[in-house]
Amino acid sequence: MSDTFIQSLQITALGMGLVFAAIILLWGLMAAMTALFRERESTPSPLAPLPKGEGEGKARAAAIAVAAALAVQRQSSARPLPEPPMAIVSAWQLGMRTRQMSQKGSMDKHR
Amino acid sequence: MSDTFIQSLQITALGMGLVFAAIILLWGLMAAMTALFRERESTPSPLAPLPKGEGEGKARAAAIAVAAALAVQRQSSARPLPEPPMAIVSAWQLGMRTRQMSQKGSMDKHR
Amino acid sequence: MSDTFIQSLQITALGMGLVFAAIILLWGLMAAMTALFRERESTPSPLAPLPKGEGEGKARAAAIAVAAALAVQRQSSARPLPEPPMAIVSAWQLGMRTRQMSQKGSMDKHR
Amino acid sequence: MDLTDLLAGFADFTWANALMLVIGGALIYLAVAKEYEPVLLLPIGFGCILANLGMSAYDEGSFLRVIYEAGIETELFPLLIFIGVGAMIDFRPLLAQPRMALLGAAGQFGIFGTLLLASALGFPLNEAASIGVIGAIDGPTAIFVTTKLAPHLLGPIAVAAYSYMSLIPIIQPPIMRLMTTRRERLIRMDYAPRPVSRLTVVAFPIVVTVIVSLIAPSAAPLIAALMLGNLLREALVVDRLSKAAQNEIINIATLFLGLAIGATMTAERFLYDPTTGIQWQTLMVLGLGLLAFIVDTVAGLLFGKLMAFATGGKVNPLIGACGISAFPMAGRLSAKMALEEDPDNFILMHAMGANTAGQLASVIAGGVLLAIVSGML
Amino acid sequence: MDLTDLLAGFADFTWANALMLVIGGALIYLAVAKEYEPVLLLPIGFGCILANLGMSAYDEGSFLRVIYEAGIETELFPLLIFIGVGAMIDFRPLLAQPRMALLGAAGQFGIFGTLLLASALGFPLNEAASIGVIGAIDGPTAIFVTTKLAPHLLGPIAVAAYSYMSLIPIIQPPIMRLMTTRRERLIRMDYAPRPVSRLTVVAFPIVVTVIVSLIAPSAAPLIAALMLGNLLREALVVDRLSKAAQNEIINIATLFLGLAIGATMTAERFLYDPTTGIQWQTLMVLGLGLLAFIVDTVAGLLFGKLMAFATGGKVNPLIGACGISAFPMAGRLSAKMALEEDPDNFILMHAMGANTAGQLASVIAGGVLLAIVSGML
Amino acid sequence: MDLTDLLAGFADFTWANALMLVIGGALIYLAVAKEYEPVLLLPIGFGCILANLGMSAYDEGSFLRVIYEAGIETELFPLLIFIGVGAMIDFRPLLAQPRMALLGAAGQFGIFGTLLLASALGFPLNEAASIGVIGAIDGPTAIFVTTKLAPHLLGPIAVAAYSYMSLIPIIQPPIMRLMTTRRERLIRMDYAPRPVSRLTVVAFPIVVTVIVSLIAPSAAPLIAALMLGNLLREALVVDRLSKAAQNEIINIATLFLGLAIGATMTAERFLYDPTTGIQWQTLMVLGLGLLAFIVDTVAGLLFGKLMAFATGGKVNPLIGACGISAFPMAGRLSAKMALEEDPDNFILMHAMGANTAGQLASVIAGGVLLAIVSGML
Ligand code: NA
Ligand code: NA
Ligand code: NA
Repeated sequence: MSDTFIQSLQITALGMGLVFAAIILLWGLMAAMTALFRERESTPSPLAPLPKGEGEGKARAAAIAVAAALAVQRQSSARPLPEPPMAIVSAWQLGMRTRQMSQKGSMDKHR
Repeated sequence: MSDTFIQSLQITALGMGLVFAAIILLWGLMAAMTALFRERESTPSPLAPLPKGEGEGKARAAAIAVAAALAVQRQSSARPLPEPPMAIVSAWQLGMRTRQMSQKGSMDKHR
Repeated sequence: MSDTFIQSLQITALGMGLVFAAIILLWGLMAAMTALFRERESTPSPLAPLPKGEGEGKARAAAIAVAAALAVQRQSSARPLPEPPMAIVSAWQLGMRTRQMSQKGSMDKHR
Repeated sequence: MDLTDLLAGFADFTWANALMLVIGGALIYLAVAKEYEPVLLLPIGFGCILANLGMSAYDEGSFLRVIYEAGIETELFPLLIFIGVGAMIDFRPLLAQPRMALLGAAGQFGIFGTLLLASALGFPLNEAASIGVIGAIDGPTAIFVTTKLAPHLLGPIAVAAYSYMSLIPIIQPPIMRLMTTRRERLIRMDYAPRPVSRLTVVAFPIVVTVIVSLIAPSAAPLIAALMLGNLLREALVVDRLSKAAQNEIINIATLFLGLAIGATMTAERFLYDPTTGIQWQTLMVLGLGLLAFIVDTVAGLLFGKLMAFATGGKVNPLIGACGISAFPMAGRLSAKMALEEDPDNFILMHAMGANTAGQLASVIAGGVLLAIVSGML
Repeated sequence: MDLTDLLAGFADFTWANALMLVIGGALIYLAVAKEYEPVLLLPIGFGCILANLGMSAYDEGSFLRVIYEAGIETELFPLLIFIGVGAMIDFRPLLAQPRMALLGAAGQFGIFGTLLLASALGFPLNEAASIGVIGAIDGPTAIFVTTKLAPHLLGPIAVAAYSYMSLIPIIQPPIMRLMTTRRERLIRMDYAPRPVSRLTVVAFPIVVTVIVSLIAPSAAPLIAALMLGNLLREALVVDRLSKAAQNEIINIATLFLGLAIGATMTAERFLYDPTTGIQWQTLMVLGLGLLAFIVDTVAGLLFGKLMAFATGGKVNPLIGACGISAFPMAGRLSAKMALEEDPDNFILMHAMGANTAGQLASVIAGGVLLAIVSGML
Repeated sequence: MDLTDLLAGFADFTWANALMLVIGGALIYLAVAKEYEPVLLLPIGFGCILANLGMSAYDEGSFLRVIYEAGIETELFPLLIFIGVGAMIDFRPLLAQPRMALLGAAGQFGIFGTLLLASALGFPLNEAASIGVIGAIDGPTAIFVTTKLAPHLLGPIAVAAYSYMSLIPIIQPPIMRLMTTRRERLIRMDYAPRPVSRLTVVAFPIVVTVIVSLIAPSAAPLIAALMLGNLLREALVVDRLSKAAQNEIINIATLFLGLAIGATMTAERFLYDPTTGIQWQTLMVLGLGLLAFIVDTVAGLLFGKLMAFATGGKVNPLIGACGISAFPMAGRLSAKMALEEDPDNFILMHAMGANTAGQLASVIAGGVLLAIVSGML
């Protein structure tokens, strides 16, 4: 077997090992984050836990989730419409900073 | 006469010759292409051949063509409105590829 | 006192002097421009002079001015909406040049 | 008077160049008529045509060379594209079901399987690795890694990566049917996601950037660009930057990336080198690339079956097929397959979770591969 | 303390610079008040002002020099503009009546006529050719060719090209009336276009790119950029790229192209060189440029009359005037003239055919000129 | 096999880097949760994180270094941002009440006051001047000047400039209450503006560019960019260029400016240099920057009181606080304060006049400072 092929074998072993290591680490981190950073204000998330039903009840539940998920994508592509570019521009210069001035009190709500 | 002027004369002769040569070649190619690549599906082209009428009949026909031509320009400037940037964005990521999946059957219609 | 600090003192004196000099020069220029370049066609400017009233009359007047000023910002952020990018694009290629052709007579109105 | 400039056009034009024009035209045909990743294959095809008309990335003073140096050699284009892609990805389905991440790792076997085969076929390590990275099934990653290891292969590798990507709906289904039993495809999955707070979605891209940059520094720029885009998206307060990333930036980068890559597809590098003869490697790259897609899918499905077995039939192996990345097409395809078997079986959210994990894992795998190989060369 | 930096501003400022500020202001006036190609003349005028305030394209470390090197010396700006212009042109009227192409060729005589006159007036070949290319009546082509042959003339040539372009509606009509009889202007033309399939409009830009690149390699980048834009437009499947070309790309390129060209208009190059005295050449360039427009129109009309004669009065000579390019203004003007003579005489489609042909022929002529002259220098 | 590349990530990572990640995260927190100039602080924060993961502006081959060289060293980014800002500013309130300009000059004392203090604290002149320019309370100006005088301080100075800018509503009110009597805050101002013709608003940016470029050539590029944007806005005939300046150009420049500046915030330069120890200067810069804001406000108010006295109580001193620039926040804040004292007292138009004057004066002061210091070094 050529040296290159042996090297490739080493690369494969080491590489897939590292990929799995990294992904498992990320898994742990994601689990930790979702556990630690609980939603404070209860915005109706499209991914809110669903009632444990049975059979077609579960199916309906899932159907809702799917609809919700697709809705997210639609919404994300719909978002820009209400506020045209220029509006955002001024928002940057005027709007946003003004909002700051007026909202310094209620700022914590961003947290 | 200066050398430069003589050179310019050569350039003019050669240049205009080449320009006409190239344009005539393109003329032939365009004629060939329009002849070879016939419209398969009959989309109502704004440039569809017009009925051979006489006198003001011809004028009316031409008037329609003009209107159609202007319409093309209007339409080309109107096109973006229906689909906002973001929509196209998702189209790239989601829409288009999904369309592919669902349309693999009817793909020939693109030809 | 360190040399740097002494230099800084010089810089401060010279610098603030130049800043005031430049600004006073600009003041004069602005006064001159507004005086020389009088509005020819009377477009209702949001900053048109207001009637000299008294007390709350003045307040109302000022209130109007503020409203007008804010209106300017709104309008400037609203402007893009009527004409979508592409429309302007053609405007560049077609519209604007065509306008030129048809408006050569009434061109002075641009002045 | 010397007219060499005038005749240059015909003088340098060979039959191989003519053939390359046909290939460029074919790529444009796939883009326009078949809608195979048109935003990339059309510029690549047109760039390929220009490359064989004296405007290649290797011709001194060619404007495509300027673009190539500005965006490919600096590696900016793939990164700019990733900023835009990151701004289009919603990681909530993955954050809600973190264990789906495992499937993303499994979907990268194709990279290394192809690397092994390529080196067995005699490709030097840098080329073998570049070919393997087609198995990342992620255009920018493949281009980024290839630019560093074997830039002369950019053309065939990019063409393979993007054309097969749009063939996913044709390549995957038969493999999925072959490798899973009807009972497996009928498995329904509990959908009980954890709630995902705004803090989580905002912190996620930052955490991922830090972790991955430390574990696989070579992947750092890619993951950083992807996560920057995602942060712009989830921050909500920089809408104008997020939109710029998803529109101006990605559009311009995509157009010029495609042109610049096409501009590397000169006849002598892609088809026939007067000194070394026919470039069989191009065909081999295309063949091995297809294999990479298949191995990815097979490995993903096997891992899915393993998870189904390990969980006592609580995981539908079909979602194993979306670990390959190819976001979001692979994810939707798996969900579609499940629906075909049972119109009441909705696994889209699980599929998208595995699919986004595949996107992350692809970048990590690409970076790991780049780091190891760079260390060995 | 040394304050030379402070006084530098006044120290280097000459009466000639002051005059250049007036000229820059005049260009801005033409742009704002007269709407002469404002998107170009305004940036050029402002760039001219900056050039004479120490920010010229020749001042070391000037930001306009950075832009000049990035976009003009690399020739990227005119090409980027052409990508956008190509995405705005509809070639169907030409494809439907291919013979209109001939008028496009005829409309280029002005280029060579001006070249002859300029060389007779003692301009060296590279300058004479650059002046002649004003007759292409196409900004990007003129700038592209001048950048390669006589970059020091960029200012006057660009100013001439763009200001006369917007004077077309004033320059052409008298010539058209003078050179055509009322009977000729009354000629009606059959409108029997061939149907144009989608395959044709998609293949057209590719075919043109290949042919022109082989015949006139020097024109290749220009025609390639123009046709790339047109392909993006007609492909229909890459709408986001087509829009980027018609908006972001062309807008940004136009703004910075204008600034960079204005930045070359320093007093000593445009007006008065302390060593060589007044720059009469600037005035001559402006004069010869105007001539180029006239010769183009005359030649086009003569060829129109020839076609009218050859076809036994089936061609209205007015459409000869749109072969000069200046798309789409010249085309609309001819149609307007015909309508004025006879409100029932619609020749717009023929005019637009000849006009788009003029656009192609202008690029080809520019490239041919560039090739021949480069071969001679 | 050599895996140094693989372990590089951890090898070079120090506790100081870790601390910088926290600082970067804090900046992102301020941007997202507190909306402190998010379009700038978010990219700066993310760039800071990348800088400490091996992607700094000083790491050879880092993509952020490419961006840094392309946009910061060339000074293009702050200028491009100014083109966009200029297109967003309406100078009519100032043109209608030119005397408001004086308040703009007064609002620049903070620059020099801080310079004095910094040099007293032992900072070398170039660093002291860069710190002082934070008092311009104008991001692009501060970045432009610092890039030329002390680029190694870009990070802390940009962070100070932008975070304090968004703290204006917290920093200024107490000072305003402290330094003005209730009676002064109750002063109503006649509102009798001169009419402003279109010719005036179009000529204004050109005139300002010429005057300022002659008086303070070092400020020329900044003022030219700002006024170019304003001209695009007021010309009305180049809407597409004006929109490009306010969208594509400023968005892309802002994103990459932020990233590039964050990329200079490496641990050894911002926090702890292994050879020289802790970088106390960073803290001092942040402290002096805050002081600059306060001195600006105090000086502005004092000058406002002077004008009130000089005019016999016809000027409300509150508008003195908007001379500091920080457009348009400071202007609105003053008007808000007056309204709080008396719901019938509208001074917004006067405030905006002083505020826009502050914007101009800030650029002029920055340029003057740069010129003098460059002359001394
Ligand atoms: Na993958
Ligand atoms: Na022409
Ligand atoms: Na200030």
